[in-house]
Amino acid sequence: MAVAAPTQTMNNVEAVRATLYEALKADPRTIVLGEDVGARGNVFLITKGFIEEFGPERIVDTPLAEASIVGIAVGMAMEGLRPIAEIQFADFIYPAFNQIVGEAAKTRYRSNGDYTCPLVIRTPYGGGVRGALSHSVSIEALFYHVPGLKIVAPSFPADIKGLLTSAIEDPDPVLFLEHKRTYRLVKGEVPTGRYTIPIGKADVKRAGDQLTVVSYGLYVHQALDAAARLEGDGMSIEVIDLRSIRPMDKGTILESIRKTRKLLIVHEDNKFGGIGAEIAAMVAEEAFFDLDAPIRRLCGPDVPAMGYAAPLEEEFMISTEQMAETMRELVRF
Amino acid sequence: MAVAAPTQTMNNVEAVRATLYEALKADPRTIVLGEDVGARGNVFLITKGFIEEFGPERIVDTPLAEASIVGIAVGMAMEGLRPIAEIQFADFIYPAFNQIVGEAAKTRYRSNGDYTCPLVIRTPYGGGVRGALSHSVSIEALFYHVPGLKIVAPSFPADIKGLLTSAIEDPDPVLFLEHKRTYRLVKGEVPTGRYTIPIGKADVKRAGDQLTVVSYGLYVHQALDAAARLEGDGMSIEVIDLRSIRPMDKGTILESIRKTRKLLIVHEDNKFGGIGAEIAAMVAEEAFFDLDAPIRRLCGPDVPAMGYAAPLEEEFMISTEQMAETMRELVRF
Amino acid sequence: MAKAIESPSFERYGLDDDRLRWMLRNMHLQRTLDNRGFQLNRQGKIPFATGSEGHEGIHAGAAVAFSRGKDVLVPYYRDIGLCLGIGMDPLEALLSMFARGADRSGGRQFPNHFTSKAIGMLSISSIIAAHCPHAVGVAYAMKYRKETDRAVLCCFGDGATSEGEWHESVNFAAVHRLPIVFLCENNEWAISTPRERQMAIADVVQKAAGYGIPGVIVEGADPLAVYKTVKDALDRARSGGGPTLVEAKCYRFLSHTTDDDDRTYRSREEIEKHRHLDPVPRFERLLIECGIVTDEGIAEIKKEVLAQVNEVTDRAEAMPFPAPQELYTNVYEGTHEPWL
Amino acid sequence: MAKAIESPSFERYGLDDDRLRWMLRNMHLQRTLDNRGFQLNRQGKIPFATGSEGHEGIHAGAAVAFSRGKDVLVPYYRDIGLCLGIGMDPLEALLSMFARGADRSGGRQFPNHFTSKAIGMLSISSIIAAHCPHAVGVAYAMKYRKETDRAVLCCFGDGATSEGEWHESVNFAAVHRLPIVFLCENNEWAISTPRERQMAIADVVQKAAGYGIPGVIVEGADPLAVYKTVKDALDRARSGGGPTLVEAKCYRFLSHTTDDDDRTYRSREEIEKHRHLDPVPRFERLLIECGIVTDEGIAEIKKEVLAQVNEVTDRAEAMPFPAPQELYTNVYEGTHEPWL
Ligand SMILES: Cc1ncc(C[n+]2csc(CCOP(=O)(O)OP(=O)(O)O)c2C)c(N)n1
Ligand SMILES: Cc1ncc(C[n+]2csc(CCOP(=O)(O)OP(=O)(O)O)c2C)c(N)n1
Ligand SMILES: [Mg+2]
Ligand SMILES: [Mg+2]
Repeated sequence: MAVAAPTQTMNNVEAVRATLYEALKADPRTIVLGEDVGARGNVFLITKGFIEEFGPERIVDTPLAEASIVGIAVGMAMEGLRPIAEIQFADFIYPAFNQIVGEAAKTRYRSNGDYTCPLVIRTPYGGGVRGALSHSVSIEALFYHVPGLKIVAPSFPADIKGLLTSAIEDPDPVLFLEHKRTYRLVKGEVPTGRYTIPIGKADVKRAGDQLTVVSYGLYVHQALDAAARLEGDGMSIEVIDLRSIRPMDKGTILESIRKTRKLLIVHEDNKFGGIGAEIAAMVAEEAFFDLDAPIRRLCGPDVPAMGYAAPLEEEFMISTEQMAETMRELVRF
Repeated sequence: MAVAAPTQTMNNVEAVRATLYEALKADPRTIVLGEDVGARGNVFLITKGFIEEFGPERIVDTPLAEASIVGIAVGMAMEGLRPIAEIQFADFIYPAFNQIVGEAAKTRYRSNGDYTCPLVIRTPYGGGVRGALSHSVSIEALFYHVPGLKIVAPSFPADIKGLLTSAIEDPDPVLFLEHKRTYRLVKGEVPTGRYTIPIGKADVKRAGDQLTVVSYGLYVHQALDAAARLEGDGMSIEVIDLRSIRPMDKGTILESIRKTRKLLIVHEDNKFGGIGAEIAAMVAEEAFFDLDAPIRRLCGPDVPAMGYAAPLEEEFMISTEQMAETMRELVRF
Repeated sequence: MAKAIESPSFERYGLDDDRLRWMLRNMHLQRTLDNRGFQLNRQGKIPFATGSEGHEGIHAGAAVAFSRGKDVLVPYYRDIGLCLGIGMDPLEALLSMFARGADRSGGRQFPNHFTSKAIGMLSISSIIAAHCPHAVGVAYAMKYRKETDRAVLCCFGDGATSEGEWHESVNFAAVHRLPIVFLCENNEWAISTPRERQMAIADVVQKAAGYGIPGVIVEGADPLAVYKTVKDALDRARSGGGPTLVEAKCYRFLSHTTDDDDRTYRSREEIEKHRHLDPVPRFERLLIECGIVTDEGIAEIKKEVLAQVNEVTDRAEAMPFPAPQELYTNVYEGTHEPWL
Repeated sequence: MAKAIESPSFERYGLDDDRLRWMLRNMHLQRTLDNRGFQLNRQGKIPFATGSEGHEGIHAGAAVAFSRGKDVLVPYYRDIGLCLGIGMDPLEALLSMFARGADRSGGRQFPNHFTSKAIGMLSISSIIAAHCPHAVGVAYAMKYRKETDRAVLCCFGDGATSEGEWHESVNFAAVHRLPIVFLCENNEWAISTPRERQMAIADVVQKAAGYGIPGVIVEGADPLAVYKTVKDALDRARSGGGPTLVEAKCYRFLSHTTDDDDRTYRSREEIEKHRHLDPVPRFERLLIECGIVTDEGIAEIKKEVLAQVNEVTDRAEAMPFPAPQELYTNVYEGTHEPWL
């Protein structure tokens, strides 16, 4: 990552917005399409003003039909454009599943490289915003099993910019996940000018030697808070922000585990069959004798979704206290 | 499992067929719907003759539209029927993803039990039949993360009958996976008369004490062959047929591991994020100190699908020799 | 556009005065509840609300056409008036807004995603058009069981007709001539997307031709016309005539939801231009002109409705949230652990 | 139904004699290749084949309307004649049947799932209608780049029009007036499902009304009429007139594929009743009557086509399968391991 000063302070919405803006400026092949991305400027105002500047041919308000949003973007990509499709909320991506899994992810493969599909699908996911059953889901585990797709889920403004730039320039389809709770909550320094962060590289956001915590999305921020609290108790915890979910960064995880000899995986998505399952399985296969404790997963409960009522949402979400408590247990194990 | 003599020899197609037939006979609320299930009797002839006996109102040839096949079945189920929807090949289930994951699996939850969705979705999956990119896929890992769904994948005729009966009587949606390569390949004794096998119970198909092999589908049969071969070399291998993928049977797996102290998971589906990931993760969390070797997964390669050409398909599929070889390595570990 | 009403000889399609007053009351109840939602949201008491101002005529008319205890409603998320009109207690609307434990979804669903098997009202998700195939499945069950006194009323917006699942649903219902009425509440907008970017046709009913079913346009601001049109379509459905696509023209006067700000995409003038389509004053005028209510009568209705809404607001607010443990119930019948 | 042809003053729409003979040859080539596929399957040399007998007129006509090097074809899996007609080498058809490594998909795809970026022919999956949005995306790119000499030809069957993705595709193309022609090859069947269980309309073109685009029916057994209709639609598309839905009526004379047995769901009589729709003898008769070919000329074409098909069969058969390691290539650009 070639990060040069100077930087600018931004929140996550601004980071997405600035990156899209620069991509649109830089390359006329870039097209943004989705529901309400035009005059409305996206429901989170990420593309606000874009239609005025780039015109309705490049900032395309689509009909209400997700399968075609992705499917048409696939066709654009096959024909040489660089579409950035938006699914308004990740919960609405299910109707586009066929186009993502059956088509975008298989275009290069089935044509043996004759056609490619350089496509980005952006979508806000995750809870903590009172989004109830259909505006809160995590979707990464429904897609990370799919060869041909890439998935990134950065949650710091600088990572968002670097990874979204990489995603847009990637020659293959990338699912770009934005945790909506972090949109305005998380602020940080973002280098000005164009730079990329390679897809597939995790980032050690905090170094430590007693426990490795692997997370992504909103929970990275809470995990960092929890680790900071435990520092006071003399505990040294390493926090890895996965950032990329497919491909995932084996090296960074294994290197950390060989140092800390303990692993905790934390994610908001349901536990059963979630991302943590693959991480734990990989570690159980490749670093079995490096571990001094069972691999723990602290994840969302295995229920269909968080409810609208505050107590239901709170019960679903993992608190920083819970994270700290589990970390403490593991350090002491 | 209350299995009473006498029995009848059947292959897997016949077991599905016989079970559907009995369900249709027993309960007028039962409806079979899907593409070409009527006069054609399904592309594998599973429902051959049903339309003549039960009429086109109960054996419904639908238009070519998978989302609605499942979605309409959801509505039927909410209104008190017992629909058994068919997706002609598992590869065509992607367009129905929204109705399965977003709707069927959440009906009971979102209405807090006011409405339920007793629905079976049957579909043939898997390779080894020269089905190429779009008639060979495994789909279980795209669904097993979803709370509210149940998934079964039996591969012996007697298990098919017992589990399909359970699925049809289940008050919740069940995805019923039939490995198409086993359809005519696998024969076995099936008890006559109605019986059920509980969803969520694995079955030890072969007892052994040096290695636990967990598998399902076509590969259970190969794993059994491999284990039989290794018996000659004095190796004692336990083979567990998962049969149910959600819920999965922790007790049977852990009990076996505590005896054998080694685990090999074998499945046809891609490795990354497959069913084996969750099994390995569960074991790494709950039976860490019972293991004497790293948990191994022997799975399909992480490519979008097997190709049409025989060498591509063969390269994708795991041979019985490969299984035996991996078992041998683990026993000797 | 609406027919001019000049004398008491208006077409009431056999509805008696009480029924007409009931309809007006339903429209006021809906509007008052909507206002209450926006108000509670502004007060920070609830995180979210949806308004249906402009849709009241459709809801009141369709509700009267609906046969209680027989028909099944598969509502859209904007159908609060219709849900109330077929028998839902106004308290339910507030329980849903406040996400209380006594809400029928246990405080799980977003506001306006009602359910009640008891009154024949299906539970829907927020996924646009995903409820349409369910409606078709219900209609299939009715036809299969030869329940010829029943039909399904399936509602959705103009935007929803772009979804593939909508298309598949209507097609299947048409092929099987199912007892179902597809009621499109065309309010010209789907959040910020106007009709002309949603479809290349002037009227949603033009889509009916592709399915081989009749399509009828009705002025949504006229609850009586809506009643007649939906009733005819339901009757036709019940008597084996198959589905009908009814397009009720209306206008969405408020922002999409409390999370939306429609000033970003449409002018105040455009909204005012449509003000004559507001069904509430129109229906009031009609009933006054026909001597069915008086100004005082209307004031009385409003007062009474407000009192009722106040009362249910207070009652709902006083009720407890669901317990956190409720998160884990009703995943399946019985246990829900994926590892048994 | 087809117009009667009585004199040489038939409508040839400016196509010269060579072109007409080329069209006939294309139709024979297609049929001979189809037969070869079924034959190889019976011989146990290939596991699977698809036939398009009955579709040849559509393919020959549409192929001539297609502008090579400009237009893009998004074919259906039954479009072997059309793919050949726009420039695909017949060897490719055999490489695909034999799943040889030199096949453009590297032996990955099922037969008849051709691809060639070089000649403007998109790679499709076997998932019915999933290619339709891709076609729309390509048309969008053309319009966006103001390439007014280009258009997209998107083909599919009658069954495909039931899929939600088909609906969404046509709707989007209509809203944006994209340069695309939707060509439905209506052969009355979708595997065993006849038209009347697929849709409640007599003609697929009735669906055009719902999208606000023109719909035209053409007799698929008449390659000249198909040429004219598809050419007009493509010209209209290129000149900014937006999409057209063309319905070419035809009949599927063979089983769906070699895996199917149509005797389970339709009678031999029903097939024979449609025999007059066989485009090959019809077009032969026409060209003979018009003095464009002779019986001997046709025999010559057949002989020549057979020789060519024999030659490519032998060549393809002699070529090697892909190496097993080819399974792992072209998953992504560069490495494909999910764990880096
Ligand atoms: C599948 C899906 N896509 C997008 C959304 C977001 N969304 C909610 S309402 C809406 C507009 C619906 O428009 P219309 O059907 O016309 O109904 P109206 O809101 O105008 O009553 C959109 C895009 C959603 N809920 N589901
Ligand atoms: C999504 C999907 N569903 C089902 C199938 C199985 N299938 C293959 S071809 C076919 C019938 C297609 O009918 P039509 O579109 O009329 O084309 P035709 O075969 O008649 O040329 C079906 C059902 C499929 N390939 N994809
Ligand atoms: Mg609307
Ligand atoms: Mg057809």
